[in-house]
Amino acid sequence: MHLSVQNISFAYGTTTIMKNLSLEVTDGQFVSIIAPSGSGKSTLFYLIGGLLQPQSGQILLESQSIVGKRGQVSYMPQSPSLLPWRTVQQNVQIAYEIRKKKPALSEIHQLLERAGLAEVAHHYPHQLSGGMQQRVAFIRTLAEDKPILCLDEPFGALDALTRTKMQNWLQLILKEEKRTVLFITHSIEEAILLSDRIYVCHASPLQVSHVFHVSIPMNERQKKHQATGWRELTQKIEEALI
Amino acid sequence: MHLSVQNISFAYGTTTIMKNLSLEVTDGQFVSIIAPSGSGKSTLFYLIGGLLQPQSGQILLESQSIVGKRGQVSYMPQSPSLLPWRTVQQNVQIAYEIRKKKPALSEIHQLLERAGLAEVAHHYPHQLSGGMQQRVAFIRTLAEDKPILCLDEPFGALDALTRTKMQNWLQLILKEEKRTVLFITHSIEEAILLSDRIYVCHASPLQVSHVFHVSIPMNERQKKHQATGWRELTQKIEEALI
Amino acid sequence: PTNEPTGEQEQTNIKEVKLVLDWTPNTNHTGLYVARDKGYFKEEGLNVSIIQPGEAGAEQMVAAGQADFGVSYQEGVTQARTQNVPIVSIAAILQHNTSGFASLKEKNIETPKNFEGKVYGGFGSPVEEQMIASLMSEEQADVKKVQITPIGNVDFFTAIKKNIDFSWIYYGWTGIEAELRGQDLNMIYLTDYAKELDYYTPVIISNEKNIKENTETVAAFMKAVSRGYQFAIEQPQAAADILIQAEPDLNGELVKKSQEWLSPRYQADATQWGTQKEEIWTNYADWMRKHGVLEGKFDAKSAFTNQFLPEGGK
Amino acid sequence: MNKMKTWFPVLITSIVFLLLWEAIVILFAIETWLLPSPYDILRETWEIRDRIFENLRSTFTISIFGLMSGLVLGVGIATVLYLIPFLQRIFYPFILISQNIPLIALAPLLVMWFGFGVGPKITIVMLICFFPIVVSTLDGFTQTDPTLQTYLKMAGASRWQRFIKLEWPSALPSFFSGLKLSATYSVMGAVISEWLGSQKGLGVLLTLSSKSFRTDRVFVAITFIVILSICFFIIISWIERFILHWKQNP
Amino acid sequence: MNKMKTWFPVLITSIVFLLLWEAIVILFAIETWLLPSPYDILRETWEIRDRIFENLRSTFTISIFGLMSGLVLGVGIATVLYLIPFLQRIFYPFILISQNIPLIALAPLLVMWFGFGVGPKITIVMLICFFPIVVSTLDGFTQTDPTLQTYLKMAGASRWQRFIKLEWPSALPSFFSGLKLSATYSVMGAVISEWLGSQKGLGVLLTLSSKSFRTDRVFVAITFIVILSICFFIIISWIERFILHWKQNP
Ligand SMILES: Nc1ncnc2c1ncn2[C@@H]1O[C@H](COP(=O)(O)OP(=O)(O)OP(=O)(O)O)[C@@H](O)[C@H]1O
Ligand SMILES: Nc1ncnc2c1ncn2[C@@H]1O[C@H](COP(=O)(O)OP(=O)(O)OP(=O)(O)O)[C@@H](O)[C@H]1O
Ligand SMILES: [Mg+2]
Ligand SMILES: [Mg+2]
Repeated sequence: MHLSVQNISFAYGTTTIMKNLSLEVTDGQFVSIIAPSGSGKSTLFYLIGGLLQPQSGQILLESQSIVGKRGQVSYMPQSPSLLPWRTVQQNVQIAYEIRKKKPALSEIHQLLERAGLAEVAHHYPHQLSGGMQQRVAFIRTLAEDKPILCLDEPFGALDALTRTKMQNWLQLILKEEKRTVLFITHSIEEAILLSDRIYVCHASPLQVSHVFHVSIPMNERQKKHQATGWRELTQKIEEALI
Repeated sequence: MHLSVQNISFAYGTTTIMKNLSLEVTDGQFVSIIAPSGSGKSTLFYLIGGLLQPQSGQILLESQSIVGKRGQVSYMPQSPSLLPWRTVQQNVQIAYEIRKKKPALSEIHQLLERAGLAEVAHHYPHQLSGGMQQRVAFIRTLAEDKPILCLDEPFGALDALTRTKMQNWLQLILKEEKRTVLFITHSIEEAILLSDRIYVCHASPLQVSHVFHVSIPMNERQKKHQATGWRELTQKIEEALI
Repeated sequence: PTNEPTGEQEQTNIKEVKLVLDWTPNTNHTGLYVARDKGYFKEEGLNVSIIQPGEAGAEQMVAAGQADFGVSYQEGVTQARTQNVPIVSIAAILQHNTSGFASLKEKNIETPKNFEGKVYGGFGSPVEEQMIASLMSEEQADVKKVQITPIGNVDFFTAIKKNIDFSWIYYGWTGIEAELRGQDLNMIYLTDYAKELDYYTPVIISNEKNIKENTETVAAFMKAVSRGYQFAIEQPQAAADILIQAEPDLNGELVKKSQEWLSPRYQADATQWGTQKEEIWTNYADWMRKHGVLEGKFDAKSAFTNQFLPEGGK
Repeated sequence: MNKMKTWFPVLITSIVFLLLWEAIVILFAIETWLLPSPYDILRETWEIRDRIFENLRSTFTISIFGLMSGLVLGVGIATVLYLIPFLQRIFYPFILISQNIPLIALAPLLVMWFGFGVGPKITIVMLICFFPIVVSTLDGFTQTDPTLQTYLKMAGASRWQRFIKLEWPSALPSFFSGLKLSATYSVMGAVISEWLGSQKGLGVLLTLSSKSFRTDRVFVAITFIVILSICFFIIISWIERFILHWKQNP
Repeated sequence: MNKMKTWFPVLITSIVFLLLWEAIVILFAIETWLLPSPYDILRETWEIRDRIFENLRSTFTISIFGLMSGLVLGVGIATVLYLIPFLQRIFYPFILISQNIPLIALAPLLVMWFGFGVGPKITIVMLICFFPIVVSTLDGFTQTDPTLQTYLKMAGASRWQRFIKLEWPSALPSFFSGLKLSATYSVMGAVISEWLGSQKGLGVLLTLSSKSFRTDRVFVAITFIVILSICFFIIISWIERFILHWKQNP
């Protein structure tokens, strides 16, 4: 699954958000985007997801234009966006319903289990903590089962421990199923931990300023600061951001 | 402003969330809480804020019980909770309106300016990015102007840069006005950077497992990993969490 | 499947007929109920259902053929015919107009002259003012000195409690109710002051097509109805009981007393119950036209017929 | 226990209200034909108890069928107009018109089309009932959370899926508020529809009693109209609470 | 430009509808007294144009004042009942009762209290109009986002502040849907109230015309009833759009 964003421009009314932005995500790659708050990251996802249309430029998935086409990518929104009248389990189910697939309950339960949500499977969203809601949204996105995943700050409200758990889990899934991921995060650490490539952008308009290839081997990354090259990369990215 | 939480217990229905939890925040201190997702941190704030009442135990502010008393602390919720029909500026204004204080427009503008929101002062929340909404919620809390601040993951959705900016700004304000802060975060780095004391808790029920005093001098902390003692403390907290 | 001839087979000869009333059932309708419940219609081979019309009167339904017969009043038929609504009056239920202007005894309104300076509670029809003017002009009184306040659907008794001095009622119903309540009324009958106001109210109507094409049915219907009213004339108490039986929600006391008052007035001085005179139709239409409450052409001859009365109304 | 807590104040207030009424009628010597006292009404109810039942049944039938068909029509129209905004622009005025045609003009036409049976009566109740449902449900659709819309759109949900899984559940609270209005109006609608020529029904009882100056019976009829209408309201509130149970705080 | 796009289809459809009507009346030779054609109605409107104006003004006055007082009453009752749930439990049944008392029973009492002036008529319209507002607004209050409630409570907002600054704005969309219903009913309410005795008004025109078989005039009256009612509806929709402008997507 090759995703190619080519020279897109977009404006809300008269406020230009992006101008000739280009990005590439090659098959099986994990690509992170780090950019200032309010720079247009979520907007970029809306464009890729077909919710909005760029004023100019192309968005190609496997060389096919997906401009204005919805349902091509699995998307996790920044705010959990759970349906308040559905329990946790039913909220995950909706991902199957949209594909008109009979949901295998065991499958859903396995997902819930892995995210530590088995106990609250029959709770309503308003009975969950912020972090739990985010986890539900995350597994719902996994359940959408599209070849490319667009994750908008998936681990934003999670504590360090749960976060590490979820990150490991994500890596595990990616190893098994080899999905392509476009990942928005504001944590440099998280970006290095998970990515093959990191786009650092600046705002107004949103524009890629630096691209970093993460060459630290996967099995070394767990060590974080102790891993060779970690600290240097962190510093470089921090500098790129300023 | 001395806040003392003494042996409180609380349950949602039959699910016990906390049992005999005790905490202390002494005057002018900055205290952080790190705990797993869904462990009851937000619930603790609801108890302190008087929204919920503990089944047993006491919550004292300057030796006065504030159990069930609202409006004693400045509170920033985990989700931005902005009124959708008010512009950014009007949303900040509400903090003054609740205190029945004529809001000084210049004061609001100064706050907005500092949070980088001056340009969107007349936008509605749905026109803001997630991070911007969080910033609005943050300055609204500052505008509430109570002696004690309860912040529930204030910088959760902010990019590293904006986050650093906001952190610095928060420190600045605290230096100027000397407010007492109870701070929920899931970032160990952020906790060390800002706190005098860090409570690490475990869940079911929420219970303080470790207390760390951060003795790194303020002016050294900007260096983060380079600061003496930083790395050791980080490691200790990480271990405490597991 | 073959339909076995059953005992009900012969009932196919029975003709279904619908009759729409002008108002809620009252003693004006007694003859109709008698004819139905004593089986007079059955004997003529008719099965009559009596329908209450509510707010939308009977005339249009009869004209449109939704109902075969209806109860109306002369003014209604006159107005309808000028608008080409093809209805025809086939019998006068009461020979004389029993309506008039009623007031409480203590108001001392004994002749139309006393209307001056009083408040009239009307239902908003332009005919009313002309009516009052007609009566008053007999005594050289000025209608301009009467204050007309519309009271709409508010009943007489409520109205006279609230600054209304006199109102237009049918004595046979509202007047009798006043008697029952022991409320003394002064009654000024229209017929006592203006002959042309002695119009037929109520009347039984049918539509032109029915009259032309179903002559037998109409004749059979009227035969039964005549018998019904004859019975009501002869045995007021029994007739009243039939009405009460049929419509138990009516005020039984009122029905009985009203029936007693009304029974002798069905036929009154006429040779036979139900006959109508052309001059009455012409006179009232002329009066209406003179007072500007009738537009369009009106032919009295075609507005009514006596042909369906037993012996043709002779 | 909780039930009793809910009903007790209503009961007390009702009793106080009735006593007050009785007292006022007695004290001011208000005549029965103007305003009968609760005792008069009760006694008269007992008097005509047999007939009330069949009148009640007749009105009940008309109102329940009218309400049901109004419900179906209302939801149908709201759905179509919401999903096809073009039709909404075109037909909204006509729906408004439907609420402004007085019975007096409608009656002859309805009788023309449906005769004197139960058909035109149910039609009238339906015409009264569908309107609040359409207006409320249409407004309810606009209450949909745009964040959730965004998610479902991005997930590739079809228009119909979004409608069924998101917009319709979002509109439910408003829909129920419309339905409660309709239910309240359905009984009065049935009473009014009985003016279209009817033998039985509370409307007939009402008119006959009123025209023959039996105010006590008028109030008996009203009492049963009110009871019927409150029953409808309560049942719908129950259904609402059952369906929107996720809204209840734990 | 945008305006034209909105109005054009309505215009076209209306014209098509009127033409169809005209055609049906001509083709089936339907007589005027049964169903007048649009042309008949237009001609008659011109004929009685002078009288229509004063009738219209009278009905307009009643309906606008009735709607206004219904609005005030409705909002007031909804507020009180929402803020004091105890009162809601007690008085909700009585509000339902108010919607089930037929004019026939109410008229004498109203006349006793207010005489024959414009008072009882405005009261009737008010009684019709306040109800949808109460039901919708009360349901609207329950639409308040609990997250926002949590914030305001924690911030120490008083009950009244929460009501004014949060619950009331949250209920506004529902309130408007109730108000639109009320506005639609207000004109018919005014027409009906004119049965309580009136010299002028579309209701008077309607009854008189109907009684004298001037079906064309009946339809003239209906036309103006409909126009008045649609005007109310449009104006309220404008106000709604103006007040809820933050809901519009940019
Ligand atoms: N209204 C409620 N009813 C029942 N259970 C609830 C309710 N609100 C919260 N809970 C439960 O209480 C627990 C604590 O919730 P809380 O929101 O306090 O967690 P938290 O520590 O703030 O988590 P996070 O860091 O993810 O925000 C969770 O397990 C949640 O499922
Ligand atoms: N509907 C809208 N109308 C007008 N402006 C909008 C709208 N939505 C977003 N914006 C503006 O577009 C810019 C980009 O928003 P976006 O949500 O894409 O930012 P983001 O990069 O995702 O930020 P964050 O990391 O804080 O979520 C912001 O400045 C915001 O104010
Ligand atoms: Mg974003
Ligand atoms: Mg929380």
